[in-house]
Amino acid sequence: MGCDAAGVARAVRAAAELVTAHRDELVRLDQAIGDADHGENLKRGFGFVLAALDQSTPDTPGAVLKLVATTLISKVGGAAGPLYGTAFLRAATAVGAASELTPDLVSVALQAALDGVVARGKAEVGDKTMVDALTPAVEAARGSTVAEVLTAAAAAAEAGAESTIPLTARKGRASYLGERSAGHLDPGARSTSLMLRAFAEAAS
Amino acid sequence: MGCDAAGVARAVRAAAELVTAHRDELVRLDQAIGDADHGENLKRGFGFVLAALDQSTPDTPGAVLKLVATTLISKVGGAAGPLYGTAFLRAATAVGAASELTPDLVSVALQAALDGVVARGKAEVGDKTMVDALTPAVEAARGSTVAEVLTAAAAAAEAGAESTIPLTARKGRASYLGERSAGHLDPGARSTSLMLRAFAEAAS
Amino acid sequence: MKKIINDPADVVVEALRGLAAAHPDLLRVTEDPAVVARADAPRAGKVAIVSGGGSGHEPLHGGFVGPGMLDAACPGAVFTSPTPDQVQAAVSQVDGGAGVLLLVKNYTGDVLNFETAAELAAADGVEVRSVVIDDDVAVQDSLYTAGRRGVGATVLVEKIVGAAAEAGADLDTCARLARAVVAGARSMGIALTAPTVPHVGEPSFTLGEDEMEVGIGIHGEPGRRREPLPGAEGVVAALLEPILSDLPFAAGDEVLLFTNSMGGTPLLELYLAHGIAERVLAERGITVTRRLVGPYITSLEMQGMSLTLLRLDDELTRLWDAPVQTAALRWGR
Amino acid sequence: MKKIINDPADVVVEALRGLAAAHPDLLRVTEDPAVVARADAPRAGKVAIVSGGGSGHEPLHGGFVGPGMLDAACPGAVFTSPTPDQVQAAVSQVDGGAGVLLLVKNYTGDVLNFETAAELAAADGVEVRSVVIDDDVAVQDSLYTAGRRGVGATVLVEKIVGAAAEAGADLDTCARLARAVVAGARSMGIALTAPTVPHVGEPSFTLGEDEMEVGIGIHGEPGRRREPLPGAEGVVAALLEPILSDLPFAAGDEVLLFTNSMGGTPLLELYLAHGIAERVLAERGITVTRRLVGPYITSLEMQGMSLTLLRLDDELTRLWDAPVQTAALRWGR
Ligand SMILES: Nc1ncnc2c1ncn2[C@@H]1O[C@H](COP(=O)(O)OP(=O)(O)O)[C@@H](O)[C@H]1O
Ligand SMILES: Nc1ncnc2c1ncn2[C@@H]1O[C@H](COP(=O)(O)OP(=O)(O)O)[C@@H](O)[C@H]1O
Ligand SMILES: [Mg+2]
Ligand SMILES: [Mg+2]
Ligand SMILES: [Mg+2]
Ligand SMILES: [Mg+2]
Repeated sequence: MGCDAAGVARAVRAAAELVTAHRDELVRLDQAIGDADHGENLKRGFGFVLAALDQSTPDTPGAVLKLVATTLISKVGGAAGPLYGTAFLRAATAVGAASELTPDLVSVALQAALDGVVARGKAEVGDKTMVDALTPAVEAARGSTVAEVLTAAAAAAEAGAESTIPLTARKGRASYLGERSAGHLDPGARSTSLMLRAFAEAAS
Repeated sequence: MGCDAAGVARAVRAAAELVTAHRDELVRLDQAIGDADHGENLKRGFGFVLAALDQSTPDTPGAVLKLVATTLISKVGGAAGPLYGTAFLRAATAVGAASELTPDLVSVALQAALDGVVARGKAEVGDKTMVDALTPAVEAARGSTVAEVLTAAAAAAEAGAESTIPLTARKGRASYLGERSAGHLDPGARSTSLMLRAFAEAAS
Repeated sequence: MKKIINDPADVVVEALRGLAAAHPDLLRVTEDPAVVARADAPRAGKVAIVSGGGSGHEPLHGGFVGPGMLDAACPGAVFTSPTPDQVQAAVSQVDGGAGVLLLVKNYTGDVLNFETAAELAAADGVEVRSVVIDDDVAVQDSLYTAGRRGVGATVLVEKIVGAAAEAGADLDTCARLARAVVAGARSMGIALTAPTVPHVGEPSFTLGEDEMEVGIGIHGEPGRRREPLPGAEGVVAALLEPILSDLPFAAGDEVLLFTNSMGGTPLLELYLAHGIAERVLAERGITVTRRLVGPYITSLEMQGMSLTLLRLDDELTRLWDAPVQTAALRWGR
Repeated sequence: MKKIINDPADVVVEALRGLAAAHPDLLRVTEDPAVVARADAPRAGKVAIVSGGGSGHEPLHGGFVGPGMLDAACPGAVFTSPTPDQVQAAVSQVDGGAGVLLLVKNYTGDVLNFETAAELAAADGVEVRSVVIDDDVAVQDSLYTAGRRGVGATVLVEKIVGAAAEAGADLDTCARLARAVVAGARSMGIALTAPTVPHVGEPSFTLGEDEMEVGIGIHGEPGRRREPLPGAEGVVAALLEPILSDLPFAAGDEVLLFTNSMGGTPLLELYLAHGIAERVLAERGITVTRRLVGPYITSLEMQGMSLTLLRLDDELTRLWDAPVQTAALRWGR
């Protein structure tokens, strides 16, 4: 894919579609250890993202990411809205006015996204949250093309998401369950890995 | 049995026990076409009747019947409370101060009971109520001993109760169901036939 | 059966103890016979309003005892009308010398027990009148039934007549007003699930996952027919049409719209249905000038709802607006 | 799923239309973003009290908008906290120049979204304070959780702070009172059944016929543990013990006892449990001087209940007693 604004918009659309296709799975995951809305929240939010992208076509990758951020913040609510919103907002700021994303810029954007999530949610690795998917993704996000960077990140995110299964949650709604949260995949970690997979495939 | 006050009290106790033993059946019958309380209502009411008989021993059959009547009226509620209460009250009045029931007095008492139920509830034969059991019982209540009279009445009541199954209710709560009430035995007709059976067995 | 109860036989008396504990400012409870009476009863010179019925319909009737509404309520066993003794005790507790009006829902048991109670009270020298409430259009009022059931209109009658009595209306006026509300009110209900009576332990009936019971009462009795559950628009139409065509209500009417939960239907759904009903009535040219939305006459945990429409005039509107201070309805003062 | 709804995606907005239609005297609704505001907002010179949260807990929060309680409520999607835009819109609708207090239940989503909203409102030049409510003793307040949930105390905070603001208290005083109520209140809940979220279509969890879920929240999340369902005495003990030992409450305390239905538990059972709780507290030497009994903070149709205890002093008692005019709570005036 091209890594200009249109390419990034295509990647965001792909992520929106993949997350929406997994809506029921994400609802079920959240039902087990939360309040059964994660899939619905993201479906609603990315629905508005798609509508926003249909309306206006931002002219830099950063502007696309910012549009995603503000849409998620203003339409999702819950924990995922502000957390993903902040992630996209920090990523947008990190890539600045660049007209084209480079492998380095993608790595930097992912790091900024993670920093944003941690700044807002104060979760650490092992707390059974999206941070468990995003942290290894950032560490793995190296490569000579954007596709390579994102493919490595997506693979690491997937493993990171799986790693949440045995964990006892210490942040978010699942933490109320105490040890009963162990044995379940964290919905936010799962949606993070889905988004990165969609980005990687769009870039390849 | 003797047909003095003690004998009538024993017959009432037998009726109380039989109706209480059939409490669940009467609840289920009422659940199908009413509000699922007939068995519970009678169990509660006859529980108080037994307690009242334990406390004081009225000295005529009429006084026993009157005690049953006032207890049912003041403790049962619903449709069955006033209807059975009136039945026993009219029966009590009909047997007057007699110290011993004769076959004729039993027939007269049954007729008075039926008249009382009809006076209060305005039901006719075929309306799918206790009147469908009591009316044939009164007609059949002939014989040379009290046991014979009551055995004939009980058999007729049983057939009368069964006859309510195909009927569409026109009185009481079951009438709200319209044609959906057909195909079910009327709970009040069933409890009437149970009481008469208990009386007949106590007299034999 | 999943319920927060101890012995099913003690449910009513234990709930009455909680009611008394919760509202010491408003009401007093006697347990045997069971009566919920205004804390300040009897009120000398005021007509006393007494109602009652089986338990399981809370807040009806005990939740409506207090200034501006009932003077006393007689709670029977669950879904079983109270006994004459209860009603007689209630009458004697609240009679203030100006007479007592008995508000009776039209069920065989209620009618018979209140009838006997009225005789007993009259024998005690109390002037008593009874008005029977029968607003449920699901039941055809004909030779072939026990007549229409008393349902949602009961709440409206108790509020309006209670306001009149509080303002000093005499017994004849109170009885006339009760009859006027009954004449101008119609109701209809549906159920999505059945209630579970504590002494039975299982649901009174079972419905398929996609079915609703149409024309239900408030005692877990099945309705007139079973239909596929439509969306909220369809539910409201199924309730409103028979109500509107029965009285009939007509364009230009001013009405009170009472959207009632049968207990288990949450407010989110109830308000949603209420909004639809308001829209449909507006489309028909009927003006909703007063409304009541909530679980006020219920059937234990049954999911479902009913609509009641009452045609208003100035007198009824003024009495509806008058202050009321009860556990379940409060405004004004 | 059996519900009186149309498209699950429209449930909240359609319910808001019904709420607006039902209470035109009390409140105004805007749909996008969704805000329920006092009909007479903004009130110049009055501190505005704003709360909000996911829908499905009705009457919380929209049913508490009106004189003496909230100036505005922001209803999110079902069980989903509102967005910053909603809160910002609410703030701008009701800001009367004396500052705005945001009452936030302690959930990650609520805290983050209200935090952003507070920043946005501050950037608009509005003076904003936030108080986070976390009264649920089922959640251990430690490094290992997101902290205690905000549950029953929310209703009490909204009432008491709303009364203070109505009486002219300044922003600091309102914030101090909110913190005082949070500090003195503790809650605990159990569930007999799970709620069904409209967009999910099936119950959030399943319990055996003899089981209760202990330590539940209001979003259908499972509780801390599952236990055999005891009688009402056992249920009340399971709720009261952890509350009493946590603050701790002690003999001689004067308290408000709030007995709350999670939605599907009928008043008959709720009053029964309330009566037991009053008796147990009396046995412990704790004096219940105020009480609230009913479904006020719910979880859709979930059957279950919660108890909230608030230690009272003269100031809190006076504010509790002050007039309130909302859809769900009304007294005084
Ligand atoms: N403090 C936090 N830091 C990072 N991620 C979090 C935090 N709290 C929750 N999450 C993530 O949010 C997800 C839940 O999102 P969602 O269900 O949309 O919100 P809510 O919990 O408000 O219903 C969790 O699975 C978890 O991955
Ligand atoms: N009008 C009536 N005349 C005679 N019997 C009646 C009448 N109405 C009801 N019944 C009898 O009462 C029985 C129901 O009694 P019960 O369940 O105790 O009272 P309720 O209907 O008030 O719940 C019916 O099965 C029927 O036999
Ligand atoms: Mg969630
Ligand atoms: Mg019955
Ligand atoms: Mg009954
Ligand atoms: Mg949520």
